[in-house]
Amino acid sequence: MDLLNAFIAVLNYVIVPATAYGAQLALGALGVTLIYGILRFSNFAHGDTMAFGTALTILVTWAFQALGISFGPLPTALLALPFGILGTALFVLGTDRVVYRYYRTIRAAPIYITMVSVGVMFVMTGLTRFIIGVGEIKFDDGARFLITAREFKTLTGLAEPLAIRSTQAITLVAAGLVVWALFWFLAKTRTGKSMRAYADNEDLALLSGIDPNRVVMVTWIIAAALATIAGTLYGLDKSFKAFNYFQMLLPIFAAAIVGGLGNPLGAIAGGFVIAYSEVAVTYAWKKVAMYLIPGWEPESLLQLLSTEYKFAVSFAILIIVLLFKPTGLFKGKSV
Amino acid sequence: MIRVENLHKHFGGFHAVDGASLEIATGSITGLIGPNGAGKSTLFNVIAGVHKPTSGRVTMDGEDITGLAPHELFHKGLLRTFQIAHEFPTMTVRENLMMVPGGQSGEHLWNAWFGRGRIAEEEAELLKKADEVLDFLTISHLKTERAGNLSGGQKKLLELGRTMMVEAKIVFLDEVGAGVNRTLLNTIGDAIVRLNKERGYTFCVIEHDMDFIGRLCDPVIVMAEGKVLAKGSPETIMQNEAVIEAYLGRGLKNKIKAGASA
Amino acid sequence: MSFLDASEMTGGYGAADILHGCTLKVEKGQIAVIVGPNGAGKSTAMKAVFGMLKLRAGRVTLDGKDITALSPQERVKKGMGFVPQVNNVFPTMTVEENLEMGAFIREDDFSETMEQVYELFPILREKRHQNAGELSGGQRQQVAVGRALMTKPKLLMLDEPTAGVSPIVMDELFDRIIEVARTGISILMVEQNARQALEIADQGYVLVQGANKYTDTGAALMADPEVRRTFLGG
Amino acid sequence: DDVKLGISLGFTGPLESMSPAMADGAELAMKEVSDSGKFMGGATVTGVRGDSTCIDSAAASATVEKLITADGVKGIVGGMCSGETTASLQNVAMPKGMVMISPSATSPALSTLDDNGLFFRTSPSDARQSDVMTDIIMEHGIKSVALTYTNNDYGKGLADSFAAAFEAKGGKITINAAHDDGKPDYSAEVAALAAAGGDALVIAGYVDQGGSGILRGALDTGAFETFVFPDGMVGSALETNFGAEVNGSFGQMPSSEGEGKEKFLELAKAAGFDGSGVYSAEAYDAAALIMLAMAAANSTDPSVYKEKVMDVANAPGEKILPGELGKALELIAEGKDVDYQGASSVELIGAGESAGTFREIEVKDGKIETVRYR
Amino acid sequence: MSTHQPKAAKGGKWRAPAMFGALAVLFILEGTVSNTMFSGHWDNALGILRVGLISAILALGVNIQWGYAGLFNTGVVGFLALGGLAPVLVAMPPTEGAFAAGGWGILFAFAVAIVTLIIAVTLYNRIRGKLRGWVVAAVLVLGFVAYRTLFDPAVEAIQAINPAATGYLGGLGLPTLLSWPLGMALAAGAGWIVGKTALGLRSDYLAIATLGIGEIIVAILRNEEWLARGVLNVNGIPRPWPVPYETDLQQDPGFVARVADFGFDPMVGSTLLVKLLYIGLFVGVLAVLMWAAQLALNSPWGRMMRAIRDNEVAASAMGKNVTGRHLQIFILGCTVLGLAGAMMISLDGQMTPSSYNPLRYTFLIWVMVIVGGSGNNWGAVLGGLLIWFVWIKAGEWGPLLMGIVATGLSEGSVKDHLLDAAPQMRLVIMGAILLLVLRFSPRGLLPEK
Ligand SMILES: Nc1ncnc2c1ncn2[C@@H]1O[C@H](COP(=O)(O)OP(=O)(O)OP(=O)(O)O)[C@@H](O)[C@H]1O
Ligand SMILES: Nc1ncnc2c1ncn2[C@@H]1O[C@H](COP(=O)(O)OP(=O)(O)OP(=O)(O)O)[C@@H](O)[C@H]1O
Ligand SMILES: [Mg+2]
Ligand SMILES: [Mg+2]
Repeated sequence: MDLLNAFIAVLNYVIVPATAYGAQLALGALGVTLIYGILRFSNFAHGDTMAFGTALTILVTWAFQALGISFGPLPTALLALPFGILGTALFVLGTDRVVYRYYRTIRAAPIYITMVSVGVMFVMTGLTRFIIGVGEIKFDDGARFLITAREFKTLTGLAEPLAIRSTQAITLVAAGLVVWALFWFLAKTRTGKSMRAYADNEDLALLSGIDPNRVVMVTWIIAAALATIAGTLYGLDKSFKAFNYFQMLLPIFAAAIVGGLGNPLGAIAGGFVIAYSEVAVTYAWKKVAMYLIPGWEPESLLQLLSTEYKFAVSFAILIIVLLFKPTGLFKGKSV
Repeated sequence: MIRVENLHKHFGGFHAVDGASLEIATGSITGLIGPNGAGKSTLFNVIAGVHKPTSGRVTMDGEDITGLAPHELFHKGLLRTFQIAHEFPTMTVRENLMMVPGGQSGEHLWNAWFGRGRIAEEEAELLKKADEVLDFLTISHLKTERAGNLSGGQKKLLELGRTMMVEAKIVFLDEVGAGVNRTLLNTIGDAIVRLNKERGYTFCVIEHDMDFIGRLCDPVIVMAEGKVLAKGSPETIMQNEAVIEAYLGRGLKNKIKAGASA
Repeated sequence: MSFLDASEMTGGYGAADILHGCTLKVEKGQIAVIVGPNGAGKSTAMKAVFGMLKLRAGRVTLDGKDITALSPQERVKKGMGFVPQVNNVFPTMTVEENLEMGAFIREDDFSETMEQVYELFPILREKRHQNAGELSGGQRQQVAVGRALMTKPKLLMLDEPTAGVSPIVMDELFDRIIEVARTGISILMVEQNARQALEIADQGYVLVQGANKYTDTGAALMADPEVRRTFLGG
Repeated sequence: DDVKLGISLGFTGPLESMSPAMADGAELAMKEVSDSGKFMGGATVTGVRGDSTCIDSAAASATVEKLITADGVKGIVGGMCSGETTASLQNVAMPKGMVMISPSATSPALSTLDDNGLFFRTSPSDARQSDVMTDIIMEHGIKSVALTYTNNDYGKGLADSFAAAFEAKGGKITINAAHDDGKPDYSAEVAALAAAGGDALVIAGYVDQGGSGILRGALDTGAFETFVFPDGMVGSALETNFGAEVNGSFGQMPSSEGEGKEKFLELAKAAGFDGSGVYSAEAYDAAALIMLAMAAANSTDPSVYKEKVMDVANAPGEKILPGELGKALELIAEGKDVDYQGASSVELIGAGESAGTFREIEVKDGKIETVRYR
Repeated sequence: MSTHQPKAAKGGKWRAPAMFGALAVLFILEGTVSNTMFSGHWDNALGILRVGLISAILALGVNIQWGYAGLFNTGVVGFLALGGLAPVLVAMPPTEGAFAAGGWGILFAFAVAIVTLIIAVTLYNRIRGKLRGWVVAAVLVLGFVAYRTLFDPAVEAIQAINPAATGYLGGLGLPTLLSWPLGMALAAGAGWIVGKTALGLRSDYLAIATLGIGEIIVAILRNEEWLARGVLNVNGIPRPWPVPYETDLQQDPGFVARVADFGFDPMVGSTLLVKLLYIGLFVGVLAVLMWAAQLALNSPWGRMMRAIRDNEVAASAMGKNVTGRHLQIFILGCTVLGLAGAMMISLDGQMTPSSYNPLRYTFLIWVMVIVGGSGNNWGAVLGGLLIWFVWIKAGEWGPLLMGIVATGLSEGSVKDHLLDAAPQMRLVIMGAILLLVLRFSPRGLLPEK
């Protein structure tokens, strides 16, 4: 019984949240990794692209809710998602047309394009806040829980609660599907291969009759879709606040890189590495210990490090990983 | 000079160099030939410290140099060129040469700030030397061109030029010939011979041009599938059935003639 | 009217011209070879023919149609294939994928072309699933040529295809090129292994400082002692 | 003629979501005064907003510098975060003899600063609130709480002084952990808090910042049922985002006996912004104080009216609530004393920090309800 | 892979002077012309310049690492913060009894930690086989426990001392100027450690590693109160010689008289004087750094560095010790960053760890370097001054623009929404300018030749 309690405690406070958060990071990291892999630069605007896409989705969601359209137990936002993706894709393509394309034609080195993306980031930051403001927005509806803490307790009669939000489940599933799709797309389809070819050797791609503009377009569209999905799911699970999406940029990059830049599987793995190291390392084992060793009431919290250091810890772990695998878990590119 | 004992280099499951043992005699110009993928460049890279060997050892004048870093080997007088040219693209051709010599006092920050007089003299020296080399390589008109803008062959020449900037004990040339105009290649060949005779450089040359090998090298070592297949004078090698099978092929009667004629 | 006719090409990368009125012609199903000292502008000329650098003067026609204004991809669609001198493979893609990319514009089934390429370069079949970046210099060269053959071009342009390949492979390569030419494909190649190349060449060009110095049949050039001495290494 | 007041808040950066409501609060007071037409012989007052970014001292200083020199403001409502506030105060305002009244900077360090009487703040000191909170919790029969605070000097200061007060009264703090605002995820914090346990969770944070993240996590995982909300957490965002989920939780916020806050909320609603936004009321009061002091000194010169700030803020005198600024001006004109209460029951003590009474609140079926004042 | 650089910008050797001239004009406008765009007060112009100079030094530091050696250091904020710690440790008065209370304990704890690490490393190198991992782990855990048991009580003791005002070790009470070398030393030390561990990594992997280091350093500063009060901030750090306090000057009749002769009132006079003194100080430092940097870059040392940056494999084959040089240059850069950090804190007169956030102190600096022209020291300086100017002014131009837009609209929610969002225009304008600059000189304003 106590064993079970201990297990549930860890499950409820470490495994479930960390997994969900990991999936959220992973989805974000996928976009970063894709851009890096194909267009060969670190896109700092990705965080704000996520925010932008989410903002659009929220607007549409509101419209639907106003019209009384709903998606049964699932959040209405999922219905709005396609529209959000569409809008974002258009916007991003526009950005590419007016901003990035030029630097491709002059073959600017990656660092310059990266800095350009910082510029784009600033602009998008402003725009997003324009559209939807700086405040915190909750836009989730439908069933919030697969199982709530109370239900679980009454159901099992355990002392420890276990809650699983539907959004957590959705995020996890989505992440799985997306990474599989992306991997399959890049490895198997003609277009996907042509994208990798373009990434590998632009001139030769030209000589093989691959149309660079098409490659770039497809890349941006996928990236936009990834960003919007990631952003929306995150917003559903937590809440939407434009500022947080910039904050997310760091862990997302961390995830993409520790996983191995340019590698979808890496992005997923990286996401979980970061998330788990954040949540697990700073966890206080007191309760668990008390369950496992009955009658023992430890004075301290049995906490390795205080939560103020969770971010630092996740980075420390990231660095250690890189020391042993210098190009990430999955042998990523380096431009 | 150089002695390689039962050297192995594996990439994953693949055995690029698979127990090669060979010797490069001091003062010789040793040729190293073999089919594509035989492991020649890999062998070079292991000797030159770019790759760590999976097993086996390399000695230089009896001293064990296995797994030393490239820059350490350089200071022991071991130089090499790359099969796929490794120029410094954003630097001028001249700078590409001037940066080579080791122990320049200007390489120490302190002197850069407070020993400028000494640096100036050294630089003048280097400049003269670099220009000589460029003249020799017939690309002095490119002194101030960005090395990245050189033609394929010109890059090769630059590679060779760098080895001529210092007093080397032994120089490993990985296909200097590839993509170099044959007439020029002959001059390069003469240069190699001269360096060998006058400065006592030892050379180890990878090359697929049998005329070149035939003219320059004795002995010639043949590698195949990571192992040493045969060793001997060019003539014997070119008659060697195994070598013909694996490497030379049949359509080469005239090649031999050409090789002998030179 | 030759199949490929690039006449009076003048142009370069920056301010200074590299090519000064260079002219290259290839007849249908014939082999033309360009030789010349390093930095003469051979590769540049090839790039120019393929539309990879802007010409200030001169025009390029293929099969009678003027293609001077076309972009490289468009020329590929018109049936031109090109193997550059340097970085001519997709390093982080497997050998097989490299070949597939060669056939990118082909709608039909290219499996048997791939078979032919594997026939020509058996080593590639072994290394089918290895990244091209991890191949030896010569193996890469073979991948590069294979890739170009996959397009089934009408005109095949090769910039020093035999640089760094072993004699045996080189001979096979030349044999194969002759075969290819026999099937009616025109070949334009730059070679430093000039003697072997000129042996099989119908037409030979000696390029010096971006201009045609000698133009004649391969045999004739081989016979010319001046040419032999200054460009073919005696 | 027209008197300008500077509003230096973090419109961009981590607390950007709080700034607009604050600025609106301050401008509301100015509008009220201007409309009254009784200020300095019918002078109007307008606010000039400046972005202090909250985290970038240099940028904040530049902003204040520009407000003073270029816009020629006569007083400044701000800054927002303590670091940036002290910087701009010491490096710009003090040298230029400009009065600053901060609605939100609560660092104790500010009270020890020798500011030649130029700096005031309308947000109450932590010490006072800690005692009140302790009492309230004890009265709910809760003896052990987990405590988390937003990792800045407001949160830290409050948390520390509360911990002291609570343990002094025999309570037990199971854990005292910080949370950073604007982080993408709070699972780790919630996990630690849950593991530490306790009968209630005290969240010394902001309701539209990390505070809500923690609350969300704690609720969903079922880590805690009862929560204690200090001033930073009591706002309409609590009702809209959590509502019935936090029924039975309680807390307190500075607010005067009588309906100072309510009045302000009405005015705010009329003006079209959320008056319950964190520190919005304090901003209103800050602006009001400056203008009343000007009126009392009958001068807009900071070096002159700085003397009057205390007088108008404290007894003796007639109590002034939001919406009564016009009346206050009249009284002052008649030479009578005023005791400005305002929206957050301002009471300036010592080195210009505010004491003030507190309003105990409790969440009943999704609404914040006043229990009583203390 | 070949990334062809875009063609070098036109203008030749007159480009740099022209650019700096234009910049000067900007500052002069800010100082003299009073309109919607510019404040027209020297106070503001000099105020911006003052911080701009520090930004320039930061940019220079980054440029040394990136421009010379291609080291992608995104931990700028961390080294900056470390440098900022120095003034606290040097210039603040020591806290009564703090050291006695816990100082020794902490030092002892550190000693234990270091010893543990040494043991762990040696064991790691000695032991072979699968036992190794466990043994090392065990050692580390034990060491950590021992460390905490020593460390925590010591910290408790220190923080107990008058927490509201001090609660930390305090400093040495020495002149602030002395803290600048210390700042350099601290950053350099950290740089050495980072370099030793992380420099094996390439480009973006190094970037994320350094980014992490930066975050870690800042996290430590924010949470270790015994060191510098963490988020409670340290105020009232004395100004560096020779800068006086305006208020004192205003009290000093002699000064008042003197400025009166020049026709200034004491307030304006004092503020201007103080700013000018700071600027003089900073310009001095910058000048020395530029002298050193330029000589280094144009010496054989610089040539070697460019070679390494261009092609590491070839460079090492040509006898250059790549790792060694990378370490050297990384430390050099960090030293400069540390110096800038110390200068900045001496300027602010306070240490507020919460303000060290990567957007402002890492990426903005990178923007400066790239916009200025990486690999070119003058470019870095130009970028530092220009971008800082823009960053500040954008804060004013943004709302302005919005106001113009909004004037068209009628009163109402839309207008309010726009006006509330107006401050965000700061970022939009910042981004727009950044994009424009990079559009018209893609390799930065003063590209490397
Ligand atoms: N990094 C690597 N990873 C995996 N395999 C490799 C790697 N480098 C080389 N190889 C393999 O090792 C073998 C030997 O390569 P190497 O470059 O030594 O051949 P070589 O003798 O130089 O041939 P060539 O004459 O064409 O240059 C080749 O089959 C190649 O595929
Ligand atoms: N990207 C470039 N930018 C500027 N100049 C270039 C560039 N590439 C080549 N050049 C110059 O153009 C001239 C001709 O180059 P090209 O590559 O055509 O010579 P090549 O005949 O192919 O020589 P090789 O036989 O060595 O390949 C050379 O002098 C070279 O320096
Ligand atoms: Mg090789
Ligand atoms: Mg060429």
